[in-house]
Parts: sequence; structure tokens; C-alpha cells
Amino acid sequence: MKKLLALLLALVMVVSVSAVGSANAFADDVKTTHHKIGIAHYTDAGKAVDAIRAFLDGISGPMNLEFVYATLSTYDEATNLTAMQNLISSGCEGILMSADMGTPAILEECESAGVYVAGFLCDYNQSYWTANEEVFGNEYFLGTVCDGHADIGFYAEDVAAQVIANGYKHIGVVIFPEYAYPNQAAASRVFREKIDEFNATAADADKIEVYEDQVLNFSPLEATYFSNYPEMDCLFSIAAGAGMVYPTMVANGKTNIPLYTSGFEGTDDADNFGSSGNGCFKGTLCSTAEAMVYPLCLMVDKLNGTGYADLPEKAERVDCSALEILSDEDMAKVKERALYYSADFADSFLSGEEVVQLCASYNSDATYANLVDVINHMGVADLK
Amino acid sequence: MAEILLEIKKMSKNFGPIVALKEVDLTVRRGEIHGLIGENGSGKSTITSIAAGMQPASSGEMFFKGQPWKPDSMVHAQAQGMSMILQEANTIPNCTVAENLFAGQEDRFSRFGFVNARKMNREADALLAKFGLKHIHGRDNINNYGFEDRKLVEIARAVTDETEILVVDETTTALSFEGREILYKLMHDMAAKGKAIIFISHDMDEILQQCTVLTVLRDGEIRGTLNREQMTAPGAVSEIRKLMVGRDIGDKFYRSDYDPSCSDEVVLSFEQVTTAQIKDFNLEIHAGEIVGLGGLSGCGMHEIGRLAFGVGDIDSGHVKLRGEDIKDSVDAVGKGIGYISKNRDLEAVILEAPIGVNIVQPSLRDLGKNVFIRPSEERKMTREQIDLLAIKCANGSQWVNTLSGGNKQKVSFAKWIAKGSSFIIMDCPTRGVDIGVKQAMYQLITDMKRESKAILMISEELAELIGMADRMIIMKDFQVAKEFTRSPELTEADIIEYMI
Amino acid sequence: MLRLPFPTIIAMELTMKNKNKALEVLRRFFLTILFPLAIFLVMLVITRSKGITYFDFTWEMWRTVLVNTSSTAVAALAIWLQIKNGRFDFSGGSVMVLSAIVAGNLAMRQGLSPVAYLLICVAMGAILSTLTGVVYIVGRLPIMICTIGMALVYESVTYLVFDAKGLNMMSNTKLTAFGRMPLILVPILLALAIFLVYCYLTVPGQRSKLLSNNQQSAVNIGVKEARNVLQTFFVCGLLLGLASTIYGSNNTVAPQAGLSTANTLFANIIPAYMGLFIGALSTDAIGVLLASLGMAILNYGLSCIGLGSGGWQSIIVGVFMLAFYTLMAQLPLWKAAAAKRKRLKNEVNAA
Amino acid sequence: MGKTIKNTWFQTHLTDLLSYAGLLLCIVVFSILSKGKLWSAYNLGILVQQTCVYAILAMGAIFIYSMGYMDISLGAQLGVYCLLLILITNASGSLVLGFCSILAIAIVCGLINGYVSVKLGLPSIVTSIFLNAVFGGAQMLIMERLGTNSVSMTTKLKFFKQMPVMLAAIVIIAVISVFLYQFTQLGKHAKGIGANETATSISGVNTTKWKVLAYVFFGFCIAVGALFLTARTNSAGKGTGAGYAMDIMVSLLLGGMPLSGGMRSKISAALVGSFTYVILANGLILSGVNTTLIYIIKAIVFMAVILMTCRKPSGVLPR
Repeated sequence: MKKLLALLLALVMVVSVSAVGSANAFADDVKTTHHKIGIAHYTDAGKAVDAIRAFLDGISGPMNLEFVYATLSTYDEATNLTAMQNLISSGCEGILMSADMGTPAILEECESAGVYVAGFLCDYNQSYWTANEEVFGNEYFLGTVCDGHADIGFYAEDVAAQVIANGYKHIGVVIFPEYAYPNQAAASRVFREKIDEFNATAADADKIEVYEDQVLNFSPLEATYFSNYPEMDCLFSIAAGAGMVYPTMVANGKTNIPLYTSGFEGTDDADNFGSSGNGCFKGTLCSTAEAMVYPLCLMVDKLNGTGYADLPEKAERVDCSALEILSDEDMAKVKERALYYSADFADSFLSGEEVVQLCASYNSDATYANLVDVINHMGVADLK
Repeated sequence: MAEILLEIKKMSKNFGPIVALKEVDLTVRRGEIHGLIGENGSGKSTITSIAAGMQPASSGEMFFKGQPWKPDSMVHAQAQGMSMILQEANTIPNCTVAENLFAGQEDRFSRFGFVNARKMNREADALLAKFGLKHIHGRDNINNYGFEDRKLVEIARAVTDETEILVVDETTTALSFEGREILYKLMHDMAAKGKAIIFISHDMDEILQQCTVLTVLRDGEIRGTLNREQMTAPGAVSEIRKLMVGRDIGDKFYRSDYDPSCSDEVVLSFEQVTTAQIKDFNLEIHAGEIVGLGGLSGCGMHEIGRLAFGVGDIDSGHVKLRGEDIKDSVDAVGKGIGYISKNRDLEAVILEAPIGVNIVQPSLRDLGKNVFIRPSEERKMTREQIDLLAIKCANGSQWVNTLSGGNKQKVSFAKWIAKGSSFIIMDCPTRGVDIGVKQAMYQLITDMKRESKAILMISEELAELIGMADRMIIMKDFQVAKEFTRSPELTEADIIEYMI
Repeated sequence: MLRLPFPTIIAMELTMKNKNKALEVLRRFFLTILFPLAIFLVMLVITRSKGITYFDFTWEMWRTVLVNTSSTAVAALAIWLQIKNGRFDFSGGSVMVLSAIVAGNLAMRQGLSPVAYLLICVAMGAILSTLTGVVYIVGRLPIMICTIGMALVYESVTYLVFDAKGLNMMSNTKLTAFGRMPLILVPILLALAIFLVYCYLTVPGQRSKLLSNNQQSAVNIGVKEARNVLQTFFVCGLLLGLASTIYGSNNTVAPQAGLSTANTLFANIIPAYMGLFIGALSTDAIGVLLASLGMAILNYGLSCIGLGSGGWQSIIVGVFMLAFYTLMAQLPLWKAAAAKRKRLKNEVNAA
Repeated sequence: MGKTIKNTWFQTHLTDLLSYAGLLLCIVVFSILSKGKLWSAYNLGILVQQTCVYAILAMGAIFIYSMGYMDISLGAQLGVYCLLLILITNASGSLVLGFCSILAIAIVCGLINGYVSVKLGLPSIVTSIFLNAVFGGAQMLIMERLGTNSVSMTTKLKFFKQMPVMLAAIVIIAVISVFLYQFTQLGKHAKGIGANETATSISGVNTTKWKVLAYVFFGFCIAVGALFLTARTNSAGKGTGAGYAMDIMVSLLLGGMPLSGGMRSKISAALVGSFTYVILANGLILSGVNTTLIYIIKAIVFMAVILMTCRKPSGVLPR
């Protein structure tokens, strides 16, 4: 009889729990509200996509969110507008997007539809310089988190230090056009300054030569580059090296040249890093998918009609931690523990419950400063 | 009576609701040259194409060499001894003669899937020699040979030692005198060996000369079978025609008058025209005149027709219409010239289009003078021509590829009548057209003359030229060999000597 | 729509002008290599005037040029095989991409040898291409429409296999051996051999020639069309497989959509058509190879002077091809005009 | 061998009926799957907006495809015109001047495009690859020179972005197209050339002239399309127009247009096709289909449509 009672009780509990349904309950008192959020990412394949999906899947339960995905283009405004319109039409209340093409038109569209937009893993440089008021001043744009730091001068400094330490003498620098990625040109200047500083004090024989910037027009490096600089013994490709530079090096048998780059893809650059594989890659840089909590929390709060007490008036673009990988140990750590590499939610910096606690609408103690702080503690050193 | 080779019993064939053959019985015996004659659409080609495996019958039985006969393809039929030569060109360009001869049988010359081209060429030469075609070589590209030689290659391909019945479907229109002789000889040789020929032709004279038995068809039914004696009996020709058409068409087949007079107004003139092949060609065609141009197929008459239409490269001299040079075909049509190509299905009409579109096409430039083309005008023009020429169709939106050959030809005439062209070039206007339509065409041409239109009629059929032309120009080797004026005394024999 | 009359005319006009056989062979040889040679010389002058020294016979240069030649030529041969037989195959690019993705990922996961990778590529190419052929025969669709449909299907499959990751194995120096010198010569030689043997020596090759020149007649005479189409698609698949071996070895292959693989194909189609002219005196396959070589030299030269990518490169190559074909289209007219002048002259002389 | 009227009518209009049925089926299926979202006012608005450019381009393309010609330079042309429209308008401050300029440029390019396609004696798709390289290069060059990813127009094109205006544009271009296609020499000759060029030429039609004019009208439609494409986002970049050539080809096929051209070509194919194409993409997202599955579903739908509309049941295999 007791057993039967217990069973009934259990049944009642199950029913009651499931009856709560959309108002998901956990940690006793937090009640989350269901929202449908569009995720528009500039690509539909690759490591970062898997990581993003794993992270969002992981938090969708506790956060009581439903995600709808769409693919954007990094060079066609109309494609992006169409993708956003379709997301709005499918009932998304807010959309996170990672490409900055046609943003003013998209905001106009979202404003009229009453849908909020926030950016992730994108510095909104185009808009930042040309349409700042229109985009960042728009009340439907909640802000964006960069893919790491907007200014990557720190990485150029670190690479310069390594170059000097390893005794490389002829350095090539590859960047994307300045108009698209001004931070890369800036990083190149920082790199040169550091090398010049070293050269000022170094003996003539030790002086390091840095070749002029090779600008890639979003197409792979050409083979003739290596013919132009036959003496080159180190390559710093601030532009995505794994996709644009490394293939050319392989094709021309130049993998003996150490390559420092950015935009970790977790494929060749992981297999040939440091002392593994052909060892071509010596350094790389990326940011984590978990940084998405920044726009996500802002979005959820906005949809719930609340906000942080310390929320800035105007939408911001904020930096997040970069995964700066410069040694075998760094790489081992990333491979072992980073969600970015494993696409396993168990490796996430944040659990679903922790994300809930970051939202002002679910935790009255949550602050904007804390949110920004959290996404700035997602570096290699922070990997548990 | 010789042994029966092919027996067809109660064969019917339907294309949807249309009945092409109605319970036809036909018997072909060894040693026969069995002629089939009838208007287009009378079912003669349908019978042979079913017997030769191109399409299945709807009902009925066939027996070949005493066995039930149901070939699934032409290839299968040919292997069993039933070969067929088609009216259309059936050789493959850009390939060698040998490849053409042995298409589908390359395995005979191959080992492990590789072709032994040398062996193939050798056998091709041997085969061609057997047919007396020593001037054709197996290794040559077939493009190097003219239409006629290619037809002969087809014959050599179709006829093998195993061939018991050879179907010759309107092949002779493509052949010159010599070519025909080769084919006739082959037919008679085969008949003498106890094989049989089924011979389809529109040329009554040819049929009467070559065939031993003649079956006449009309509307998918057999209307009569004549033996050699009946065929040669006096009055046989009009009797046969009557069977074919179903009514007495009498003597008024060609133009009845023998008055060659015409206006003095020169419509078209060739002045010292020289091209790569033609030298100093001169010709004047007057309003109300029918000029016939005749000769063997390679004599240059077709080229003259094209030049008159502004097509072709002239080295020196002028082609003028009413004193003005003709620049190109666009200019020619603008000046009132119409051209009915010999190659009807590819050049004269658009098969994949409604009748109306075809008829209106040359006139669009006039209808569209003020940009807007009134559909009602198009429809009116179409209806007028359909009525005038009695084109057998449901209405103007029926597609041309669903029409019979004669009606297609009527459409290509209608284009220029509708346009109101004052000078019409007709290259083989009655080619592949049956007697009923032919007669209508001749009447039409006569009417055109009466309306004082100028006509250049190019034809390989001498009878037609004699029957229709006011003036006849016989060409040979790109030069005028002889000119004749219309007269009742003129016979084919008078002319032939200038052609060869 | 796909027939080209000029090259045949040129070939006929140019053949056997000299009775001396050795001279004739030499003349043909020279005219055949004229195209890449001329481009080489022009680019040599341009690069030298810009002070670039490595554009001549350096190993670096020829390694790049030969790799590019091979990757273009193998794909171009595959496309040309279809065009030659009267079929325009839009799905070639997608077959290439999908075969490379499947074969590359299998080889990497199973730790296979490069030979195995090549074989899987070729097998995949053959299977996919044959499948296109089957759909064409069973579906009885116009060839372009059918292959556009199949291209869409194959492209969509690239998103469904191997977690939509595409293929990334360029750095696997062992597996990509066939994508680099000297082993890259293996696929190109194999492709040449397959193409030449199939088209000029075998029974199905001969039958497909008959079919392409007059489909209806060939069928009437007794060529079994469906079987021949399958054979040709199969052989084309082998060539596409070889092309995908190189493609997968030298490119990061992402999943594709929206017929973007058609562009992969079009990138290689120009040498295919050029080959027809350049090979007028030898065979089309040699012509395709030399056209690819010429274009590779052109591109390398442009890259030497800093125009290897971007707007100018695209414009220069586009204008170059336009000029090439405009010239070729004029040839028959010039010939006709020359013949006419000659006739007129003779006439005057005779008079 | 005449066939009955009814039969002929049914045969000639069978593909029309099937493609209309395809569109209808798309609408019905997605109405259910999207739980009615397809019909929301907002969605109807964006459907018109998304279809507008496709429909205008497709109607221009019909004239080319009718002749059995193909064009893949469309996307790059569109991109160049969008950029030029923005640059000229920004420089002069006058949208009218900007549009008139690109219209003039488009017509000149249409002339060149037409002559190249006609005179080179190559399949038109190959000549359009050359032009694609040239136009694509020009687009890249402009963006390289500007040194930006995306240029915006200073005067906003709000007017051209409104749904009634876009709808009106579709209707106006459709009326012009139908007029040219059905009631003038241009359309009739374009179809004639596609059905049998030799016969058309022998009928005294200046085929070169009409081919070039067809390309000119195509150019006109691209210019108008460029205006509306620019209006959507008020900006253009190096990727503007990318993919349009193939999208248009697929749309036309979905609308039942035969690629070989000829008498079965019709303007309705452009409208039906582009709406089907857009509704398919929109409906799949509204129905919550996984992005990786969208492609295979689209491919299967496309195969199904062409199997119904393009199948040639008898004779030799269609080329």
C-alpha cells in the first residue's frame, strides 16, 4: 500500500512538474519566461558553428529559450535582410546576428517589426565607423560583443616578443584590407613598433627585417609571395591564416616557415601546432562561443521588460576574452577543456543556471558590470 | 506463284483517336518489287515502319518467312532480314564512312572493347565495292560526300546477304540519275535472287517502270492491287490516281495553257554573277513569269535560288530586284521576295510552333510597323490562308509538327502568300507531297502567275517543270546548259541529254 | 546549341598543306604549342620589365604552374567529354565536391593511403556521375535541366555528410600527395589516357561519337543510347573523380549550396572550349591540356606583377578570353575573304 | 493527322498547369506547416519585397531564355549597376540622374552582351562566363577602389521599398513584358529564334537585331531590378547580386520555362517561378525546418517539379 502511495505521489509530482511547462522552474524561486530568439550567423559550417549550437542547446532549457537559425552573408546586404525578415516572420522576438552587412536597413526593418537585435562575435566595424548613430544609437540594437578584442594590438605585441625570442630575422605580415579590418592594420603597426624597438638596441647581425604588409583581398595568398621573399623565416598572418595562407604554404612546400595567425579553426591549425604535425603553426587567436551570453542576456532582459541598473544608455560594443594560443600547453588546454574545440556543453565556462543568474530579469542582483566581467574571463588561463 | 515472304493480316494502327491503318492485309512474295503508293497520310509508311520494327502495331498479325513476326527494333528486324531505307538523311556527320556503315556492330571489329579501325575500314571498302560504290572509301569522313553518296552508303548499310525484304521508303527523290540506276539495279538483282522489295514512291513513272506489283492505299485502307499487266494497261495512270485520291482528278494536273507570255517588267535579274563556283550567270525573270530551273542535284540550281534570296557570297556581279541590289535575306523579304526552302522541316517552317505563328512570321514586320501587333489581324491572316490553301487542321493554333507533309508545305506557301511577295523562289515545292496536294499547289502557282507574280521554280522533277514553267533553264556544272520555252511538244527525253 | 563548326573547318583547312611528313609534323607541333608559348613569352617580357626575375624556368614557378594546369585540365577534360557528346553537365562541379568530401573524410578517419583516397574519389565520382546518368535516362529530362537538379541534390548532400564540415585535409601531406608535384602528374596522365582511349579507341567511345553527331539516326541504326549514355557518364565520373582527387588535396572544401558548384565547373570550362581550337591540329585532349597550361602561365604571370587576384585579374582574364574567341570567330571569315581575293585575282589574270 | 482541339490545348498548356499547381501546392503545404504564419500581413509584405527583384529579373531573362540562350553574368551585372546607382546618386545628389545613368549603361552593356553572344558562335552560356568575369572584375575593382565593404546611398530610397510600390513595379514590368512578348515583334521573334533560328531568318527576320534587342530589354530589367535591390538595403557591396544568375535559372525552371526556349516560353513562368522560389525558401524557415535540411528539401522539390514539367516521354533522350 505504501509503495502504491509513493508511486502515486511520484506520478503527481511528474504531472505537476510537467504542468508548469513553459514557466520552467528550478532553483526554487526563479521563473523564466519563454522566448524565441533568432540566431543569424555568417556561416553555416565549421568549428565555431558547432560550439555555438552546443552552447545554445545547453542553455536553452534553463533559460527557457527556443532558437531559430539562419545563415548570413559577409558581403551581401540583401541576403542578410532576407534572412532577418524570414526570422522575424517565423516569430522571433529578438535576433542575434554575427555579420555587419546592411545593418542599418536591417535595424529599420526590425524597428518597424518591433524585434530587437544584438550582435555577437562581430565588432560591427562597418557600422561603428559609418553608421554609428543609426546602429548603436538605435533603441532596437542592444549592443555587440566582439570576436575577442576590437583592438588586437596585445596579440601583435605577444607575437613580436616570440619572434624576438625565437630569433626569426625575416618576417612577412599578411592582413586583410584596412577598410574591412582596421584592427589588423593597426596590429601590424604595433608589431612593427615592437620590432623597431628591438632593432634600435640590437646588434646589426641580429636586426629583424619586417616585409611590407601583404594585403589579401579575401582570396588565398598567392604562391608568388614566397618567390618574392625567398629569405622569409617567419610569417605573421593577422588575416585568417588557416584558411587563406596555410594552404598556399602547403602547396608550395613552405610549411617550414613558422606561422602566427588569428582565427583558430581547430582543424589543420590544431593538428600542426607547435610540436605536433608539421609544426607550422606557432600562434593563433580566437574567442569563445560562451561570449554570446552578453547579447543574449541583454536580449532576454529587454524582452522581459527589465534591465540592469547600471546598463549604459547607448548600446556598446564590448570586448571579450580571447583564446590566445601561443604554446603547446595552451593548445593542449584548449583541446582538452574548451567548448570551442570540443563542442561539448560540459566544457562550457557557464552552466545554464549560471547564465540565468546573469540576467537582471531573473536575478535582481545581476549587474551589467558583472556580465562584462564574466565574458572577459574566458581566456586560456581561465580554462578549468 | 512464288513463296509468300511477308504476310500482314488485319493490321491496324491508331495514334490516339486517329486511325492510321484500318485492318490492312498485305502479302509480299519472293521475287516481287512491290510498290506502295498513296497520298501522304494514307498509311504506306506506317505499314512498312511497323514491319521493319520502328513502331508496334495496335492490332493484327504479321508473318515473316512463315513465322509470326514481331520485331522490337529496326536493328532486330534488320538482323532477321528485314531492312529499311528511310526518306530522311540517316547518316551521321563528322564520322567516317566505315563508322557509319558499321554503327551498332562495332563489336565485330573489336577486341576487349577496343575498335580495330583498320579492319573496319578494310571491310567497309569491300562492302562498298560489292555495291559498285568504288568511289566511296571507308576511312573518309562522310562530310566529304554529297547527299546522294550518303544515301548510297545507307543502302549499303541496310542491305546484307541476309536481307530478305528491303523497304525503300521514298529514297529516290534524294538520288540523281546515276544513283537511281544503282538502286534500281540492286532492287532487280535482289528480286532475281528470290528476295523481295517494298518500294514506296510518289513518282508515278518510277513506280510504273520498276514495280511488279502495286498496292494503292488511301486513308489507311487498301484501295486496290494491280499486277504488272494492269499497271501497263492504257489508262492505268489515271485509274491509279483515281484510286489514290478517291475522285477523278482528270487531266487538269499541271497548267492547262501553253501560253508562255508574260509582262515585260523585269522583276529579278542576275547580272554577270560570279561566285566561287558559278561564273558569269545571267538571268531575267519577269512579272507573271514562271521560270523553271532544272538539272541534277549538284548542278548549282539550288545555289542560284539562294543567291536570288540574297544568301551567299558573290565575288562580282549583281542580283537585283527591280533594279535594286539585294543585300541579304532580310532585305530580300523587305523587297518582296519569298523563299520556300527545299529543306522544309528545318528551314521553311517552324515545326514546334502553331500554324498561325508560321504563316504570320514574314508579315510581322508589316503588322508590327506601329510596334503593336493586333492579335485579331494575326488571326485573320491565318484564317484567310488556311481557307485559301485548304490546310487540313483544327485551327490556326494547331502545331505544324502534327500536320502531314503536304499540309506543312501548304503552310510554307501560305507564309509568302500572306506576305504578298511579288517574287517567290520555290526550291522543290512539291517534294514529298502527294498528288492531291500537288495538284492544289500547281493550281496555286498558276493563280500566282495570273496575279502577275514572278516565280522561280527549282525542281528535280522534269515533268513538273515541263508542266508548269514558261521558260525552263537547265543547268549543268554551275552553268546554263540549255534554255527551253514552254511548248506542248517538249518531253523529258528532249531535256535529259542536256543535264547529263 | 553546343556544336562548333569553326574548329573542324580550321582543321580541314590546315591539314596536310605540306607533303613532307616530317615537316608537316613539325608544323603541327609548332602551331599546337603556339598558344602557351606565346603567353609565356608575352608574360616573360612583362614580368622582366617589372623587374621580376623568377618568371622563367624556376622550379617554384613551374611547380605552381603545373599544379594549376593539372587541376584545371583534369576537370576540363571531364566537362569536355560531356560537351563533346552533346551534353552540358551542370552537375560536374557538385560531383567533384561531394566525391572529394566523402573520399577525403573517409581516408582521414580510416587512416588510408593516398592511393586509397584516389581510388575512393574515382569510385565516388563514377557512382555519382552514373547516378546522374540513370536519372537522366529514367527521368527523360533535358540534360541541362536534369543536371541542374542533380547538382542541387548533390550540393545539399554536402550538408548532410560528415557533420557538414566539408573537407579540410590540405595539410595532410601524406594524403594530398596527388595534389602536388610530382605525383599530380599521375591524375592528369590517367585522365588524358582515359579520355583518349575511351573517345578514340573503344566501341562505346565510337558509339557516343555517332550519337553526338546524329542522335536520331544513330538510334535508328542500332546504337543503344541508354547504355551508351551510362557508359559515358561512368567514364566522365572517373575523370571527375580524378579531378576531385586534386581538388580535395588543394582546397578547403566547404559544403555548397545554391548551385555554387556550377561556378567551380565554369572556372574550368574555358580551357575546355579553347582546347577545341588549340587542339585542332592534334586532338582535343591535348588542346585542353595546352589551353590549361597557357591559362596557368597567364595567371602566374599576373600574380607576379601583383594582379593575381581581385578586380583587374578578373577583367584581364575575361577580356583575354573574349579577344581569343573574337579572333577565332573571325578566322573562317578571313579564310573566306582570302579565298575570294585569290579567286578575283585569278580572274583578272585570266582576263 | 490532326488532333482534336481539346487535346492540343491540353498539351500546350500542360506545363503551365503543372507549374501553377506547383505554386499552389507550395502555398497550401506551407500554410499548414507554418501554422498560418505564411499569411501574416508582415510575411506577405516581405514575400513581395523578396520576390520583386527576382520577378523583374526573371521577366527580362525570359526574353533571353526564349531564344534558347542563357546568361550567368546577370548577378555580376546587377552588382555593378547597384554600385553605380549608389555612387552616381551620391555624387550628383539626384536619384533620377543615377537611375538614368545605370539605365543607359545597362542598355549599352545589353548591346555588347547581345553582340558577343551572337557573334562569337559559342554557346551563350560560355560567352556569358566571359562577361561574368569582366563584370565581376569591375564590381571588385569598384569596391577595392572605394576601400569599403559596403557603400550606402545618402538619399534613402524609402519610396521604392514599400510593398504597394514593389507590387506595382512587378505589375508594370509584367505588363510591359507581356506587351513586348505577345504583341510586338520582339517577343514573337525571340520565340521564333528559339524554336527554329534558320526558318525565322529565312522568313526575313533580322535575327541579329532582335537578339541584341532582347538583350537590351534584359539589360533594362536588370537596371530596374538594381534599383529595387538597392532600395531594399539602401546599400551595396562586393557580394551584391551574387547567386542571382543561378537563382533566376532555377526560378524559371520552377515556373515551367523550357531552357531550350521556343514557343512554349511564357512570361508567366517568370512570375510563377519567382514566387514559388521565394515561398519555398520563406516557407521552409517559417515551418522551422533545420537549415541543413532546407537544401535537400529544395533540391527534392526542384527535381519533382522538373520531372513533372520537363519530362519528354518518348523518342531519343532529350538534349
